[in-house]
Amino acid sequence: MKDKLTTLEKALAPVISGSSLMLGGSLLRRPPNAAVRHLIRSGVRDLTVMSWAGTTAVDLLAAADAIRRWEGIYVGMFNYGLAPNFRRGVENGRIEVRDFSETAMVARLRAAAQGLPFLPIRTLFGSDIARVNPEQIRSFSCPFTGETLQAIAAAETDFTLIHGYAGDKYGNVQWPVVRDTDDMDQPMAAAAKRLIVTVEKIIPHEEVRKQPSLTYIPGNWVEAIVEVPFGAHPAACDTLYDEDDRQMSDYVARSRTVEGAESYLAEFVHGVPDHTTYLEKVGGAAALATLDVRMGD
Amino acid sequence: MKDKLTTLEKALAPVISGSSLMLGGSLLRRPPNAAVRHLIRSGVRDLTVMSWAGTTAVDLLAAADAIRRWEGIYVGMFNYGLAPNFRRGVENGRIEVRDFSETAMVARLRAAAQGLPFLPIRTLFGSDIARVNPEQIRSFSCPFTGETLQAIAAAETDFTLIHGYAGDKYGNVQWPVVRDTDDMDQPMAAAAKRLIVTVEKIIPHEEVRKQPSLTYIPGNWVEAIVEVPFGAHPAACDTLYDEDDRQMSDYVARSRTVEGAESYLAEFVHGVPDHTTYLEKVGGAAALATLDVRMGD
Amino acid sequence: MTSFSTNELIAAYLSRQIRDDDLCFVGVGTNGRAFTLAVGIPLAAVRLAQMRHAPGAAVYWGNLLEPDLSVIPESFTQDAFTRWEAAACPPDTGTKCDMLARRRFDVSFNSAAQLDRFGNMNITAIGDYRAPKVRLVGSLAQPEHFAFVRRPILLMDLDKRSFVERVDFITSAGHLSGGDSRRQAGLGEGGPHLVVTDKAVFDFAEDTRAMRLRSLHPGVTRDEVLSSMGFEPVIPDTIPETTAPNAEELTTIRKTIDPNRILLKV
Amino acid sequence: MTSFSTNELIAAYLSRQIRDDDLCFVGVGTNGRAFTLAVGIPLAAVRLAQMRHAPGAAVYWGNLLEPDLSVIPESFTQDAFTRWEAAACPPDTGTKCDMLARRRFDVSFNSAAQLDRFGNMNITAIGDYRAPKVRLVGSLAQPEHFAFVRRPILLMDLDKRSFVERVDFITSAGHLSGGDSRRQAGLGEGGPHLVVTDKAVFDFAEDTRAMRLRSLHPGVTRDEVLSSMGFEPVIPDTIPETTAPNAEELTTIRKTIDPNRILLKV
Repeated sequence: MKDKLTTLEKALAPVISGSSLMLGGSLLRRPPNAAVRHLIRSGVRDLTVMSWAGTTAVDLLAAADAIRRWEGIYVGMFNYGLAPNFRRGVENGRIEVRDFSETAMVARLRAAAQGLPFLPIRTLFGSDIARVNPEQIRSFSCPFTGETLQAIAAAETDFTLIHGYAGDKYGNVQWPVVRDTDDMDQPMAAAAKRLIVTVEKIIPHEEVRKQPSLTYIPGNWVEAIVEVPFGAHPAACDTLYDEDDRQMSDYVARSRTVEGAESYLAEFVHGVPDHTTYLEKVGGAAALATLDVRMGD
Repeated sequence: MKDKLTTLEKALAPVISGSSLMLGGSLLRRPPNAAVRHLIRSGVRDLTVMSWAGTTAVDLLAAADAIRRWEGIYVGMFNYGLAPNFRRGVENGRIEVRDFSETAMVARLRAAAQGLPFLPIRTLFGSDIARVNPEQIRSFSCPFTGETLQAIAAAETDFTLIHGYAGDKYGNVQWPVVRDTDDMDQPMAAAAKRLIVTVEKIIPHEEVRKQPSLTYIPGNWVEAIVEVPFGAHPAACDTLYDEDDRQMSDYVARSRTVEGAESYLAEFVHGVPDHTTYLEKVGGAAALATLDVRMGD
Repeated sequence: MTSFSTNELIAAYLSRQIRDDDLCFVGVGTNGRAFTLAVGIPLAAVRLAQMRHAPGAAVYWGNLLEPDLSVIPESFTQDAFTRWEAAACPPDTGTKCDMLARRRFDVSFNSAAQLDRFGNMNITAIGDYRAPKVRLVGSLAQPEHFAFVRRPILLMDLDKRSFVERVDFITSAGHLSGGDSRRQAGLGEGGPHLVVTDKAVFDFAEDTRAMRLRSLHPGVTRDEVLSSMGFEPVIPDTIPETTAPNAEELTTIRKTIDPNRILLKV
Repeated sequence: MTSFSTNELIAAYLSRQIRDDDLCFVGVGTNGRAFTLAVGIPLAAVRLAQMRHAPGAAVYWGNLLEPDLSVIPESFTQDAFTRWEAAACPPDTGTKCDMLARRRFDVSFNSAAQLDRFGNMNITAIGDYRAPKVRLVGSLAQPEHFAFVRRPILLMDLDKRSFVERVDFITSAGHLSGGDSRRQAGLGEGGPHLVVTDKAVFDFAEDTRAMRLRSLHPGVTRDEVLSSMGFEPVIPDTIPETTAPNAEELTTIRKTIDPNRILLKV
C-alpha cells in the first residue's frame, strides 16, 4: 500500500483555475469547508462545481467568485435559508446553473462510477430541468420495450473533494456504525477521477482492517488524504460535532451584501494563513468544545 | 409497523409451480436452503430460478427436478466441484439456462430496483452470452456519444428468497459489522417484488433501531419473515456457522447418480416433516455445535 | 365544540388521508413556518394516523426509514438527525431514489415557491431561469415526488405570489397543461393529489386536471380564498367545510404527539 | 543453482509481471490443483511483488479489497474469508463490478476449461450450449476481466483438451478471430495478455493476436509443448527460457510467504 498522507497544500496543488470539482457532503453534514477555504486562498477561479445538497462549501466558493458553473440538486443554507452568495452569483449571471433532480444526479454519479457515458431514468418528463438542458438530458427509446426514457450524462469531474470521519495513511476512510447517511459521498468517491479526502482523524491501518466493511472509501480510489480536524466547520460532522450556529448566522447575516461577504472572507479565509489559525479565529478549543456531540464513544 | 413474523409454511404458501424465484446468498454463504427444502416438500415445479453464485439451494431444486429455467452468473458447489444435479438437468435438456456475467446480472438487479426496463453495460461484446440471448441482451446506441452499448433486461421475479443473519418481527434484517459481503442480497432485496426472508434469529425491534445503518433489508420491503436457525445448512452463515463438510461431501457424493440424489432427498428433504426435524437428522445440537464460528460476540 | 388551531385542523385532516401501510415521504424543511409546513404538520399527521387507524403507516425522513415517531427530537440540529432511532438508514440517498423510481412511496408532503393551476411546481427560480429575479434552491427530489409518488400532498399557505396562473419554471411536472397532457409527456399515474392550505383544501378535477376547491376551513369564505390566489380554481356548486378535528384527535396531538409544541409551533 | 518447483517458478515469474500500484484480481478458486492455479500461485506472486518491487500492489479477493497478504488463512472455509483482515469490504459485489467496468483493475488471474488460439475462453459449456456434453459453472466475472482489465493473465496447465483451436462457447471474448476483430466488436484495449502454464509462457502476437510461445520453462522442449496443445501457437525463431527464480525469491516464498505450503501445495 502507498502512503498517501499529505498536507492540504500539497493535496490541493493540482486543482487549478478552470478545473471541475465535485464537492462531498450534504446539507450541513461534512461539506469539505477547510479544503474549500484553502482553494479560495490559493486563488483558483472559473471552477465547474458539482454537489449534492450543497451549502457552505458551494456558497463560500461563490462568495469568492470562483464558480463559473454549478451542477447539482440543491444549493441553500438548509435551515439558514437561501445560499446568499450563490444566489447572487446566479442572479447576476456570473454563475451558470444546471439543475438535476436526485435520481438524475444519482444516475450521473453511477454512470461515472461504471465507466458509462450515461444512465437512464424516467423522472424528468415535462420538467423544465430537461427542457433547458438538452446537452446532458436526452430522450431515447428503450431497446426492449420501445418506451421513451431519459438519458442522463455521466458526472465526470477533474477532482473530487470529500471530508470524512477517520482514515488511515493509505487513504482508507471509515464511517462509524451509527451515522447520518443522507448523502452521496460514497457514490461520489466511486465516480471520482482524482479523489482528495480530508478526514477528522488519521487512525492506524491496523484499526481499519479489523472492520473492513466500515471502509466506505477504499484507499485504492484515493489520491491524497489529509488530517483536518473540524474540516467541515462551520457546518457539522455528524457523530463528532454539530454545526456552529453562531458562525453560520454570522456568515449568512454578513453575506446579505457583497461587502459583508467580502469582509467575512477577509476575516476568516484570506485573513488566516491556514486551518489551524482559522480554528483559533473562530474561538479555538473552548468554542469548538461546545459543538462536541460525541457520546463518550 | 406491521408484524410480518410467520412460519415457513405460511410465508412460502404463495410460491406455486411455474413461479419465478430469485435465490439469495453466494457460494457457500447464506443460500436459503431451509426455505428451498420446504418448497421441494410442497411439490412446486417448473420454476424459473435466478441466482448470483448459486450452490446448494439451486442444486437441491435441480435434484427435485423443480427448475424449468435458470438465469444467473454461476451454479456450482464452490470447492466441492460442479453442481451435480444442476449439471445433469442442463445436460439432459430439462433445465434451460441463460447465462449472465456479473456486471450484466448487477445491471439486471439494479434495473428492477429502479423500476427501469433495462440498464446498459459494455461487457459482453463478442461473447456468446450475448449471441445466444437476444431476448434479454441487445445492442443500442448511446444517446450522447453514439457508441454501441448493450442493454440488459431487468431481473423481475415473482418472489425473492433471502436468508439473513438477524431481523425483527417487522422484517428489518441486519448484518453484523464484520461479515462477508461477496454477494448481492441487498440488491436482490431492493429488486424484489415479493420478498420472503428467513433469518437465523429474531431480535427485538428496540435493538434494530439503535443501529439503523446495519439494516440491509428494511422491513418495508419485506412480505414475510421467518426465524429459521441454521437456515443455510449444509452451507454456511458467515459469522455464525461454517459449512458442514460432512453433509456437503455426502450430498455431492450421492448426487453422482440420479438414484443417489433421490436417496438424499428422500432422507433429508421428504423424509423429514420440517426444519427442526432436519436439524435433528443431520446430527442435532452436538453436530451443529462443531460448525460454530462465533467469537464470543 | 373544542376550539383548535389551523395547524391542528390541517394535521388531523391529513392524518385521515393516510392509509394503513402507506409509506410517506417527509422532507427535512428549514425554520419557522416552512418547518411547520414541511416537517411539523406532516410528522404529526402520520403519527396521528399510526395511533388511530394506520399502524402500518411509515415515514421516510432525511435518510431514515421509519424513524421512531413516538420520540420526536426537541431540536433539529444535525446531531438530532444522527441520533434519531429508525428501522433503517440506507448507505446513501441512492436507495431512497431507487425506492421513489420503483414507486414504493404512497404519499409525499411537498411545498413550493410557486404552484400553478395544473399543479406544476417551482422551487428552482423566479423569473427567467438563466437570469432569475430570485434563484431558489434547485430541485432536490421534488420532480421524483410528482413523477412517482402515488398521492403527493402539497402543504402551502394560500398566497397570490405562490398560487400563480403559470409557474416561471416547472421543477416538478404536475398535470402540465391539464387533461391528458401529463400522460402524453410520458409520466405515469400520480402528480399532485391534494393541496392543503391555511384556508382551504383543493384537489384536481378528474377531466381537466385543473385545481378545484374541495373544502373551506371552518370560518373561511369562498371570496377570502379566491382573493388569495393568482388564478381562479374550479368551484363546485356546493363547497363543504373541511372536517374539524374531534376531541380525541386534539387530545392525542396535544398530549401525546406534540406536547412541547415543536411540530405545530408557528 | 537452487532447485525449485514449477509452482515456485511460476509464482516468481508472475511476481515480476506485477508493477507497483497494480490492482490485481484474484478469484476464490476451488480445491486441489484448481486452488493452486486460481488462488495459491497468484496470492504468492502478488505478495512476493509487494515485498520486493511493488509495495503499492494490491489484491481484490472475493469481496475483500487489499486483504492482508502477510497473514494467509490456513484453510479456506467460509469463516476464513469472513475473518481475513482487509482494507475494505464493500457492501455488495456491485462495487467490484463497477470497479471492473471503470477499468480500475490492472491485472487479473484467470483459468478456463477451454482457451483457444486467439485467447477466447470458455467456462460455460463443453459441446452445444443448449444440450451440452458438460455444463460448467457459467461465467462469473470472467467476461469482465477480458473486457476491462488491462493485463489478464491466464494460469492453466498445458493440455490438449484445454488448449483448443476454437472454444465451444466464448464466455470471455479474447482477441476473437484475431487481428482487429476485438476492437471491431466494440471491445477496448485489454484481453488476454499472458498465458502461464506448467510448461511454457505464451503471449499474443501484436499483429495477428494469435497465441505465441514466449518462453519455455527450464528443461521443457518445444515439442513437449506442441504435443500438449490442440493448435499450433506462433513460434518465434529463438525461444528464450522462462527466467528461473533467484535464491532470494525462493527463500522469501518458502520462509515468509508460504511456510506451510498452503498456497503452492499441489
